[in-house]
Amino acid sequence: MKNFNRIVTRELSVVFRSQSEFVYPLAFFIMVTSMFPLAVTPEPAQLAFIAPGVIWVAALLSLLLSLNAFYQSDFQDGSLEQMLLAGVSGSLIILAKAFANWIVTGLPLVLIAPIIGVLLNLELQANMIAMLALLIGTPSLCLIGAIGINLTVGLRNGGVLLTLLVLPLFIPILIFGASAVEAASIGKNYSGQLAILAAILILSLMLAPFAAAAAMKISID
Amino acid sequence: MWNWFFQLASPKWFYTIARKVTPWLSVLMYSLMLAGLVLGLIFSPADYQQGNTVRIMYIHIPAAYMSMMIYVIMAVAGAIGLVWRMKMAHIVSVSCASIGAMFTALALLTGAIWGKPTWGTYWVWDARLTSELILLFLYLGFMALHSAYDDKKAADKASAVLALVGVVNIPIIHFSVEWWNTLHQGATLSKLEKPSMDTSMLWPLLIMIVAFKLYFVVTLFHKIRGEILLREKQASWVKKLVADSKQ
Amino acid sequence: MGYFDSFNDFIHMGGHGFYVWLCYAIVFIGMVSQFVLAKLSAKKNIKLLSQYYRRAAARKKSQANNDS
Amino acid sequence: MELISSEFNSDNLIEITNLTVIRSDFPVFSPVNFSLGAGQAMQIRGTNGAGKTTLLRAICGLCHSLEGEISWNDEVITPAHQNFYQSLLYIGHALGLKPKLTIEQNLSFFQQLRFELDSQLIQEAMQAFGIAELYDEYVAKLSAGQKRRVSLCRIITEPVPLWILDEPLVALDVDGQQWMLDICNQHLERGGILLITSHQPINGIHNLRELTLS
Repeated sequence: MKNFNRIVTRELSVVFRSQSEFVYPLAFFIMVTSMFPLAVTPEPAQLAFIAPGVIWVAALLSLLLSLNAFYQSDFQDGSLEQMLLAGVSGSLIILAKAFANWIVTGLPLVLIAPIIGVLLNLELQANMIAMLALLIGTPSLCLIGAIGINLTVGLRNGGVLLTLLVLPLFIPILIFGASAVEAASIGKNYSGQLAILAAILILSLMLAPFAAAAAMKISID
Repeated sequence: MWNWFFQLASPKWFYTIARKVTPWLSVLMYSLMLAGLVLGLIFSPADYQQGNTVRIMYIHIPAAYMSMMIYVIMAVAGAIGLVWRMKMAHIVSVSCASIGAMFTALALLTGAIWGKPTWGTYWVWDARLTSELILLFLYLGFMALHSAYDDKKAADKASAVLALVGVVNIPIIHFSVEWWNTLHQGATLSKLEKPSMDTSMLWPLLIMIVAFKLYFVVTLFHKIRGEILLREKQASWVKKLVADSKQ
Repeated sequence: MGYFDSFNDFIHMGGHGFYVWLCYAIVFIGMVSQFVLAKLSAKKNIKLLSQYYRRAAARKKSQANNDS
Repeated sequence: MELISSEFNSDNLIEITNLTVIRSDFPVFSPVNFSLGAGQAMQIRGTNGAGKTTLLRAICGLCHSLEGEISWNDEVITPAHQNFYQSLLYIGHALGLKPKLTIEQNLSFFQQLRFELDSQLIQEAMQAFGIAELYDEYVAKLSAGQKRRVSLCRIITEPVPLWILDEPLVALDVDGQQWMLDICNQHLERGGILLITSHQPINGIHNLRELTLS
């Protein structure tokens, strides 16, 4: 547990030294979502209709974008192997890094989502649910993403491959996340979707660190 | 039991057995395939709703069924390879991928073509078609990851991890897509699934399913043999085999 | 003959002949090509390996010559 | 200058039996056998590509497709061998330093993973390697030689018996090399074990054995 805190603290201090990096995914999120009114229609009712999907797809992509910055340097500069050699278990490293990743990338998305929601004409209720769904859903994205990035981090052009590997695994989260917001916006019950998102989070908390740690050791070899 | 298990793990043993068994399996496969085709195309009746397009079912359903079964086999073999560090298991896992991807693509294509006369359009975001599409992505990811690694051993392990992650995800993906589908379109597209099937249609379907399974086993054995030769090129029995085959 | 009255009927399939035969053709092409590729892979690899062994032997020989 | 204060168990023993690493079907080097007890040092030699780094990484458990056995104090090493990893320090080509953290942050992070934080010791280590005045500097601003010195500070801040150093003298100036060799000698006197690779011959470490890879 102590080592968990230390790794998280270290990750955060590295990121906050250069703010630009952690602003990228957030800027990406805002810009992608603001493309939709321009591309589809500025008509308020239609915007509200596509808003849940737009928010979730943009969140998915910006998290995907953040993974490389988070894992590549540790892999290349030897930090990962040093942590492993210090006796820290691979799954703890993954858990700590994924947590830091979420703090830096996921949490800002959760916080900015209501503003995007307003821009896309979502009602208050749906907006709050969007925030809540992102809060439960984005940590799973970070964990599943950790598996993908650790499988591809040692490869020469792993970037596109990472997308190919990870996006299909993101689909359930996308479906339930967007559907919760949609249900809220038409006044239906949304608790089922949120419960499933929570279940997915628990499952990925239990399994993803091990899979990602196995992947990490393969990549280090 | 364990003895047999570990014998199976020896590439040389597998190679010789596969070589002996495949001709027999092939004969069985050809005859079943022929029987299934004759029954399905000529002797089975047309459906009262769908007419003769129902005959697509005799290849579509086996292909879809194989696409899922092969993914599970691929993941289980990968897991065995990871846990017991068994060369053979990785070879099986890797050889499965392209056959599975092909069946997935075939299931998608036949499903789409079936959709045109049935629903009036080639593609609908039907739950089954969508799941199958995602399964194709998973297969492609597996194959892409395996070929991206230079080192074969690392490639085997990495893709085995991916297959395992995928196999845990498939039920979740399937459930989510099914759920999403009912939410958006209602249960109007249940034409593919009939509550009870007439025996005259059930028989050709069952025969085709078995024939497709045999096809998979035979093709897999051929692929595995090719793969074993490449990977065991330092083994003396492979050197001898290659030298013998030249004469 | 079976369900159909004539061969023409069989090809026509009650107006759905195009879809049915297209499906069967695609599946046939896919499965046969996969099968042939798999079947050839062993033979191809034997050829590949015999070249590989020849090159390896040649390399060894030239190395031995260099050493002496 | 006395830097290594802790005495190590004189029973420590690392044994390598028939170790080799398989890369694309071929062993990287012919099987290696040796054992090192307390106070003993060994230099691994070999041409470029002979597998020096690979051997060291294999001993650390960072390579997976290896054959043969590594044992620490008569126990075969497994990935979860806490005892071994508590006793080991490996410094390779990739130094594991974060450019965006200060020297002190980098050193204390690694120290805290295994030991209690000891700022005093970190200060002393930096003094020993002549980088004390750079205390608050970010690693990104250092030269290659200075970075190497920072990573070598860890041999003092993390007092473990088994040092595995891959080309530790690279990029160091004459003074730095001399300090390094002095510290290695002190380590050996205290019962430490040293495994080292180097292109140039190392003069100055007592009783240094040599192993040439082929």
